[in-house]
Amino acid sequence: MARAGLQLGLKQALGRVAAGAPVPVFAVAGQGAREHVQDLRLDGRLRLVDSPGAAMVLLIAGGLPDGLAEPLAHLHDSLPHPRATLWWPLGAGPATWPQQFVPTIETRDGVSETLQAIQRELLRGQRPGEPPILPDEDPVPWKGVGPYGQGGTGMTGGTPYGRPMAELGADRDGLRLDVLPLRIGPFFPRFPPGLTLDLKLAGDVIVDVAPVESPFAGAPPVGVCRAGARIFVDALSQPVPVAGLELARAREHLRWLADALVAVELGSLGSRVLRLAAELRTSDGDSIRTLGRALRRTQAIGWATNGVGRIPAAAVEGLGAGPIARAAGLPEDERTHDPAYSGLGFEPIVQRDGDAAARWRQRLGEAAQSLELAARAGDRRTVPTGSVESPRGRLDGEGNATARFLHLLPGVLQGLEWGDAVTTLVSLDLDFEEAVFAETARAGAVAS
Amino acid sequence: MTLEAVLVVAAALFGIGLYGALSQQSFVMLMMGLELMINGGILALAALWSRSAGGNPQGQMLGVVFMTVMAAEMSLGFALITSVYRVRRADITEKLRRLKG
Amino acid sequence: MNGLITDGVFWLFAVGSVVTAFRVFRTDSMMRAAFFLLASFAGVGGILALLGAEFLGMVLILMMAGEMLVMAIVMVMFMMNPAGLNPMWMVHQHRVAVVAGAGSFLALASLPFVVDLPDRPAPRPEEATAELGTELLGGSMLVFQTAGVTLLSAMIGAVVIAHRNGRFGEAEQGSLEPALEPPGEEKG
Amino acid sequence: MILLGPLGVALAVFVAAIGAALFVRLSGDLPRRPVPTTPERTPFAGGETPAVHAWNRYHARYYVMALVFLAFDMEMVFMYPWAVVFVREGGIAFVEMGMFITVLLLGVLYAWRERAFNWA
Amino acid sequence: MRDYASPGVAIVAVGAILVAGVYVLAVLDRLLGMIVAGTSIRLGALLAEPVQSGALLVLQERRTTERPDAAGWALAPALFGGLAAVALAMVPLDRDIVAADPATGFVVFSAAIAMVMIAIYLHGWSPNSAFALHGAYRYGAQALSFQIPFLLAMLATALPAESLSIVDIVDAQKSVWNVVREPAGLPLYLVVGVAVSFWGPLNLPDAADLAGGTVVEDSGLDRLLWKGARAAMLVAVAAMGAAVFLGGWWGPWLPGPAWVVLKTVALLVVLLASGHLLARVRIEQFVFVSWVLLIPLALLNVFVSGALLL
Repeated sequence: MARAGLQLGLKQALGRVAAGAPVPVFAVAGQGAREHVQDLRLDGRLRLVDSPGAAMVLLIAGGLPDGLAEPLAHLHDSLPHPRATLWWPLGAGPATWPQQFVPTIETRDGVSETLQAIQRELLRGQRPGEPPILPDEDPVPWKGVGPYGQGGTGMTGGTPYGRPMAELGADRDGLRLDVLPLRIGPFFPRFPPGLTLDLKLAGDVIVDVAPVESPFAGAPPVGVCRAGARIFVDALSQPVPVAGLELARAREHLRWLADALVAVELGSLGSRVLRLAAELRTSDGDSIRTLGRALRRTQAIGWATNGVGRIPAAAVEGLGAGPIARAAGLPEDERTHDPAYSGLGFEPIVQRDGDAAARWRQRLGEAAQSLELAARAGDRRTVPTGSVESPRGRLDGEGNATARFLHLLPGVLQGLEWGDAVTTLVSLDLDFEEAVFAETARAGAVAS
Repeated sequence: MTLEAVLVVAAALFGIGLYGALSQQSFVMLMMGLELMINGGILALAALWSRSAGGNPQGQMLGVVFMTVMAAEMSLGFALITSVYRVRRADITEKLRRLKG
Repeated sequence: MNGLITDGVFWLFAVGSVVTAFRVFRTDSMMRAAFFLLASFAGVGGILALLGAEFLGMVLILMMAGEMLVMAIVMVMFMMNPAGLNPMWMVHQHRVAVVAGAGSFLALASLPFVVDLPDRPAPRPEEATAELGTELLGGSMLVFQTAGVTLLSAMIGAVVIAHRNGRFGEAEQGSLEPALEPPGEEKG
Repeated sequence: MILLGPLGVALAVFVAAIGAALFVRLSGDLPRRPVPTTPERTPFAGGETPAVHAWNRYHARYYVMALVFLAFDMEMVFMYPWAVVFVREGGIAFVEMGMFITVLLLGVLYAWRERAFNWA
Repeated sequence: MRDYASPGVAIVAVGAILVAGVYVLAVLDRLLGMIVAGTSIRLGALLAEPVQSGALLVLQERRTTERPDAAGWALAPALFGGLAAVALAMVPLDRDIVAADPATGFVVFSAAIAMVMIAIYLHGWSPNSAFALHGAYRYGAQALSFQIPFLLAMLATALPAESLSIVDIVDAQKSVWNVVREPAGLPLYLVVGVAVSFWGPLNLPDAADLAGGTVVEDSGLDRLLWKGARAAMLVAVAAMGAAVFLGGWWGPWLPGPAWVVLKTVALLVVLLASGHLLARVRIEQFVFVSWVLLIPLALLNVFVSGALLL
């Protein structure tokens, strides 16, 4: 009795202390939520974590298509007890996953406070932790099968403990060892939202890779277009101010940089970049140039990216792959066709190497260039031609650069060590959301 | 902790090592047996050095040599295992014999 | 009292070392087998330190940590079912091996009781490391240099035997063997 | 503990630290909890479930380096006692160890030339 | 016979220093992160945060995976913590304040560092999870590469002391600190020190690109113990660096232990700052640089400092 009482007292005392801790949140960014989720990093009351095991609350932001309901349920069940879920709709329609787990809230400031309140209640026992969503079923029935009831047969056969073992496969090294099939995504924190890859790994080297069709693609939007991409989608059908467009471009590049910095273990610097992006003015060109020097000193543009994921110009020629193509030396840019830009003396910046470092340099250079253009643009407006140069490349009613680039991904990633593959993938700045809204915009234009 | 006790422990390690080296089919497990035999050897050596040889530094030297031999043996042994696996895809001794014969 | 504690620690190490040594051949998981062997070495290292060969004991643990890590890595590479998800039992001539193991144990264990070993304890174990150093540079200089050459040949031998010179190019170029025909421009 | 000396104290600290950590971990499991369901025990792969066990014959791409390490690491065993008597022995110690290390470095040089330190 | 404390005192003292060290490290790391991020610093929140987050982890339940190696999973953080404790126990606070000073203290410390790779490999292997497994193998490559430069960088400090005892090594620095005697020693030691406790640029096993690597499946106490042990190891590395390179207790005005603490914190700041100011290194590159650059450099350091002694 006394021991139980002591335990309870200890638990309560710890709960009171822990209630003030930054809430460990695993955030899932759906449509319309990328910037909002990113900005949560600047909030000291929260801590965005990389794996569900580290989290206490699962935050679902924006709209998620039906196809993601099952992975989401798996993710939910992977959180340790006591856990909770919060849905932050950001203008999206009704959710398709079990409603009882998901209280919703609307405003930006409300999120952190609600998350804190949830954590407090969980820790004080005022709110029950959520039970699992999925039924307790083995992927394959295995119990009682095999000589020891472990589900396997022989030494390597069967499905011991519910899963088979990896099988042998050919390798460049001539050693026929196991090839591990692995499907990663769609909520892997280093991947862009919506990307899932079917990988085959021999050791830590990628032998084969195939992108799984994104649940975003081909489906109607389930949320609102995210703020950073909206102006580029709008520019497809209507004239927009060049200054606003260029400022948005610089901001998008910086937001990409903030994510890329997390991937090379420079999260604190990433927060600084994020703040710069949020408060970006046309006069901030010097800040970006300073940032570029800082990145060289930290070796983010250096040993972390040099020579990684080289994409030759020939491979991406004519794809409209934007910064990827320009980093490889191709001066492809939709803006050169826009009369609004010709008066501004616009010349695309290009790099030579085509590796991840070149893409980092390219985006920094373009961000600075965009600010200059925005400063000079006055009240010029773009001329809608049915295609726009978005921060990721050519955007038109057919799709965006990501959609066109995706089939090249296997060739780029094959043979890379996993860390290099992630560095490469991050440096590509894929975006599945942009295309969805571009298609909608075209459909809207046709309808009207 | 008498000298005899230590030597009995060393003998036990050697015996287990010998058992492993003779009984295991897999190359790597076989090498573990060899390692254990050397382990027993080092122990016996140190016991004799400490209790019976008056702390002759050559005893320690011999211990170091044992370790060196072990390292060289492992290095070359693993290299051979890799090579055999690469060329013949054999990871157990029987396979090698069958391929040879 | 002190003798008792020393004896207790010794037997702890001794039993631990022998039991883990035996477990090496009685576990399904290769990773466990390698680390059982490491535990056995660590036990022996402890006994060595108790015997006054402090340096030898500690250095044994230091070296074996690295070697057993490599052992684990190689074992996981080349053993089927490395984690022992299914039961593993890969032995041959088992009876012979048991007899040989037990026989060698009995023979060796009876030796110290049969042979009359001189009783000459090491006088100054705390000087052991320095004595080893002097021996290394003096009396056993040739052994020392021979060890160097042995290690060199082991290194070169290992590289020659184990390495495959990039027949299919460097690590950063594609991981599959090249196709018979030259690759197309862009294949999905 | 007199005979065991400082190493005995180190051992005591080691055992105590391991014991404390294991105790803390076990006491955290003290309140009985429901057994986690299979989906709750899925290894993390970004929301998807793995098709096979992660344990596999892992192709450690640095195995040649590991073999070179096995042999080269041994040099430390010789260097420790050497360092103790270095000042006492003087020049002879310098020359002998210099020879020994030069010989070993040849091995590293060879391994470098054979690209043993790159991913296989 | 060498100096040592009674086991009870040693356990309590090392435990207390360990916990305090981990707390100071957590605060320092957060502070440096805030400075780099440019966030406004609130002292109260800064000091409370490690305790609060720790309590949170205590209250979270442990996760497990489908078919883990449960014993290995339990043992790995404990082993790591135990090794950090042993490593820390070797560091003297003053000539006669030391938990244990074996004649081979230097080798004991090295053996503890070498065993760390076993703990991390075990931790990554045990959950039967792909990301954790990759983390384990990365640390394998990392450890096999930094091991030799680490030992060599430290070894040079034993030459002037003519002993492998840490107290003797510090004692021999009365007139000149080893950082002056062998200029390449400390930078080398710091580089590999970061690698040992896989911090910042060399955080390869628990890296962000593996969503946490070996720690990906851990939650609750598992995570707390692992992070704690890793921080403790960094503290031990910094403390040992302060002892063997920066003259330990030697210094004017202040008492010896104060100097040890000051020097340790200074080294900690350098080690932690690297985590916020340097990008992650690629593993293949690290292996290559270790063997081709760091090992020859460390050997050169040993021989040059040896030649200067003669």
